[in-house]
Amino acid sequence: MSELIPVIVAKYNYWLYIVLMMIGLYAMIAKNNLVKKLVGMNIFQTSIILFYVSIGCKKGATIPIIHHGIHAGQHAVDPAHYVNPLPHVLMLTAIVVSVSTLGVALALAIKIYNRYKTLEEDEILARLRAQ
Amino acid sequence: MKTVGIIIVFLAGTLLLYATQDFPPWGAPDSPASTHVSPRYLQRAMEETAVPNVVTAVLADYRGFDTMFETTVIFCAGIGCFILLRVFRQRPEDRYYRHIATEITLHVKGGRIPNKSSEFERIDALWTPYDLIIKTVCRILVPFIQLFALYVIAHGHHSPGGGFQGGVILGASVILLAISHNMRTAIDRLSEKADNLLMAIGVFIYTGIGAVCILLGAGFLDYRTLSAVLFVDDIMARSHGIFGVEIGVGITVMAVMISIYNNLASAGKQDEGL
Amino acid sequence: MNDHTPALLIILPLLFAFLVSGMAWIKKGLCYPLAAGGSGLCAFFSIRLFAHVLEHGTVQYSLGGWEAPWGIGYHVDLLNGLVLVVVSVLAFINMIATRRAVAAQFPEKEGAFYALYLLFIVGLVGIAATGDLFNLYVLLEVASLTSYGLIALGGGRAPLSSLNYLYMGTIGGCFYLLGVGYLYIMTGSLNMADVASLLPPLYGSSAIWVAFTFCMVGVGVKMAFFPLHVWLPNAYTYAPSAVSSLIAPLMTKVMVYVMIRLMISVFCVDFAFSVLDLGNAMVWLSILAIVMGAALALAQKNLKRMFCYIIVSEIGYMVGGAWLGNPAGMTGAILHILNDALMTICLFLAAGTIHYRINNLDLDQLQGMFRRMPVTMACLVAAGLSIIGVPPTCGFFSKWYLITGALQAGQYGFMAALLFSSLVNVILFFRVIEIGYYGDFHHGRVHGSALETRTEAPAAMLVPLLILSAGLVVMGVFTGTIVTSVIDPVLPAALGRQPLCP
Amino acid sequence: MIWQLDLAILTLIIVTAIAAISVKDLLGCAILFGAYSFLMCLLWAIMAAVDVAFTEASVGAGVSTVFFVAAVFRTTRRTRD
Repeated sequence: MSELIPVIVAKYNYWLYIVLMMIGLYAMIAKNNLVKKLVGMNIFQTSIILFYVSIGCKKGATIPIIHHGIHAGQHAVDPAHYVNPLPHVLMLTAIVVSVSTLGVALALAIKIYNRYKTLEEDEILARLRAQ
Repeated sequence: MKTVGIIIVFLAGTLLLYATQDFPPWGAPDSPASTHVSPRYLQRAMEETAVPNVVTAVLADYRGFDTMFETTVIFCAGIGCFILLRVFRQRPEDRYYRHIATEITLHVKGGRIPNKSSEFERIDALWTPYDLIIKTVCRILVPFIQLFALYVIAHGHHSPGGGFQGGVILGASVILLAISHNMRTAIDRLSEKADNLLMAIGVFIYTGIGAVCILLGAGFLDYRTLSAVLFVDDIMARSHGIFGVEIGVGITVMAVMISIYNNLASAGKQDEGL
Repeated sequence: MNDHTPALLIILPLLFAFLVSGMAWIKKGLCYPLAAGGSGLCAFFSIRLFAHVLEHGTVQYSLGGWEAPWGIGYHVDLLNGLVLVVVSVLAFINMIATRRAVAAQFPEKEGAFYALYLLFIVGLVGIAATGDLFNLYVLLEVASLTSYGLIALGGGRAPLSSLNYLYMGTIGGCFYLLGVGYLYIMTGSLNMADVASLLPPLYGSSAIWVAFTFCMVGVGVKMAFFPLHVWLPNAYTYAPSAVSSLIAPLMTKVMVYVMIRLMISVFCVDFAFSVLDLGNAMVWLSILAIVMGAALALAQKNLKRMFCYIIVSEIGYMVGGAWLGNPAGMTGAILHILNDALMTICLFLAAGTIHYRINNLDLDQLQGMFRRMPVTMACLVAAGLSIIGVPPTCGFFSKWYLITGALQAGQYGFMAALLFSSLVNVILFFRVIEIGYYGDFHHGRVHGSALETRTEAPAAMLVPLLILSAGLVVMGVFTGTIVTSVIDPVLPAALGRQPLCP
Repeated sequence: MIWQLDLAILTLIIVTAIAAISVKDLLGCAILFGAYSFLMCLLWAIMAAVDVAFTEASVGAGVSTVFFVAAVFRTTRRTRD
């Protein structure tokens, strides 16, 4: 038991992210309402973003804006003092991708609603079969 | 579908959880991610680009090519929503007008009363007696929001922020106007044509700055060569190049957010909104 | 290399896409010429780049002037070069061939349509050229987002199938992103070559094989590999014909290229075959894909839908070939990317041309088509013969390599599946020929003057179609040259010395 | 960062995520999603990812929620799951 605690402390973050991802993935696959699926999709994407952001974390480090100005002095920058900026950059892109996908998906959902007057997938399929 | 979902989620979750055993501990400063590529950004961004916010430096310079496509993705979404939803030819619909002096509502079927009329005011079908406070407060707030957005774009070198955040805030200010008044008020301020042109202009600025670098003899997006036209040294040229592309990003993001909102909220008619 | 061809290849269509979308609001008539110009320039530069690579070897291009692990680098070798040429040239030909159909279908939104079209090309070309794992994801999203929009433009069920594609595609994209995240947390790098050099000491780690699995599943969703193909038939069937003849040949093939690229230059062949020993499992999955694709194609009553299931089965060929783990199989897979793109665009263009005239693609509506549109049907049959694998056409040669690979690897099941699907293709296309030539025999032969008249499509649509059909035979003739000068040099040395299935 | 705070926010995020996908009203779902995004933004801010947090606050919690509400306004609030 005593060996387990450091493992848990070191990894519990990752486990919770994966739980969150799976909530989103489940909603995407199993939900019946098209907008609910979209919410699931966004949860899935944000939790992946969370995973990436946490890769960049360093214990005891500060935000990745270099201390500058006249009082900063000219000493070299120690990378251990600042968190890793690369995942942040990647995730800015991912957030933008997710909002773009959301926009197109909602446009499609409105188009579908205009045609079938419902957002439930099974009702739409039933209507299609009836035709 | 539920069982399939549970099976897939269970499988994927187990795999992902299983793999965490080989991860470096959370937040370890000596993990490969923190020691392999990123230290260079932290150590040299300041001297190579004169941008203290390393995220901005990496976003717009070291990995500027990614960011160009990120802006392109936004642009695709704007065009996609437009092409999917926008309807041009529409039947004349029922319109509602309000006589300003007497507050009587008229329901006009098919036809229309002249838009520019001092006695009548066009209202949405789902119009409710509006709240003066909301309208006034939003109208007062909008310029300040826009000012803040410009600050966010311009100050992205030194503090969190940049083209995306600023662009979204700029777009949100116009969306706020559309929500608090009505969509036609917002479209009067920024017409659909202007909005769509801005959408293209923003990314065009970004790609254009990259292309200018080629014309000046260096690689694509290599801002150093801009020093020849900006009359500054190489490092400041990078800094100014970053600023230029941030402006482009801001314009596109603003225009796309407004365009998507207008198309979604009016189901493509660009007439009556939320 | 001081030449900027690799960058121009991407940014010219990109700049033209923005110009087109702006021009839509200023002068509509200029949209098509601009779009054709952008696409043509892209094709021109990709051919030039390919010629350069053939002559001088691999091209590296650092964007923004930062060398590879810090900046984003383009890495173009013969394999990419080939895919680049296929994508840009086919997209250009398709744009010319479908001009009338687009003008008739979207009179008001032509500008936006062509902007999306060009951005789709940009996405695919970028995927093929990039040497950065995350850049690949972003470009993948550009290509996917544009294809969602383009597919949903069709009538009827198109928005619904496009939304389903969006859900599946996003799951695929997210899985790929997760895989890249797992790689990044273990190696700290995103550049393909850099990751490949950092990976060997980590081969034993579970995180790496989970990363591999997730990348493969993500790519598999996007390429519609059998159990993950559910989005494809609906999406491609209900898309407008100009769009399906653009997306169907290119999207899935480029994703197969991504799979091969990940296998040979990121994770390396050693990892995929020796460490994980996935070869057998993947080959069996692709056998399933081939057989199920062929069987489902038999059940279809719509021409385009039938072609969609043929694509599912062809994806099985390529994945199976790549995972056979010997040079012949890999050669067959790469050659089939090229050939299948050509065959599929021929099939879908012919279907689009028929659709342009009779507005219906149900099989029983095709009676007397040989009399009404002889040239189009001839091209359709030529493409069909190539899919079946009749010798002078290119389909035969890639199938030959695949079967040789299967025999060398001892995978007789894969060989049987290939032969089975060829047989099914024979049935499929002879059914089309039968209906088109003799009429549906259930209803007897049709003798209507309206049906007997020749209503061939306009020459602007026929000429590109004829060029492509001629290309099928030309490709077949030049197979030997392509294999020795293009494909052999890119095969990783590790494949050759692989002891396969002792 | 303080691990208790971190854990508390993570728990809240999971709660809002589950609530967002199980509430039987799409408008409520959109608002809960906004709450989820804000909590996420908070978490990123304490992880020192200020730029990402800023973007999420404006994009995820702001504009995405508006898009959801606009789409729900143009379609329906009804949902069966």
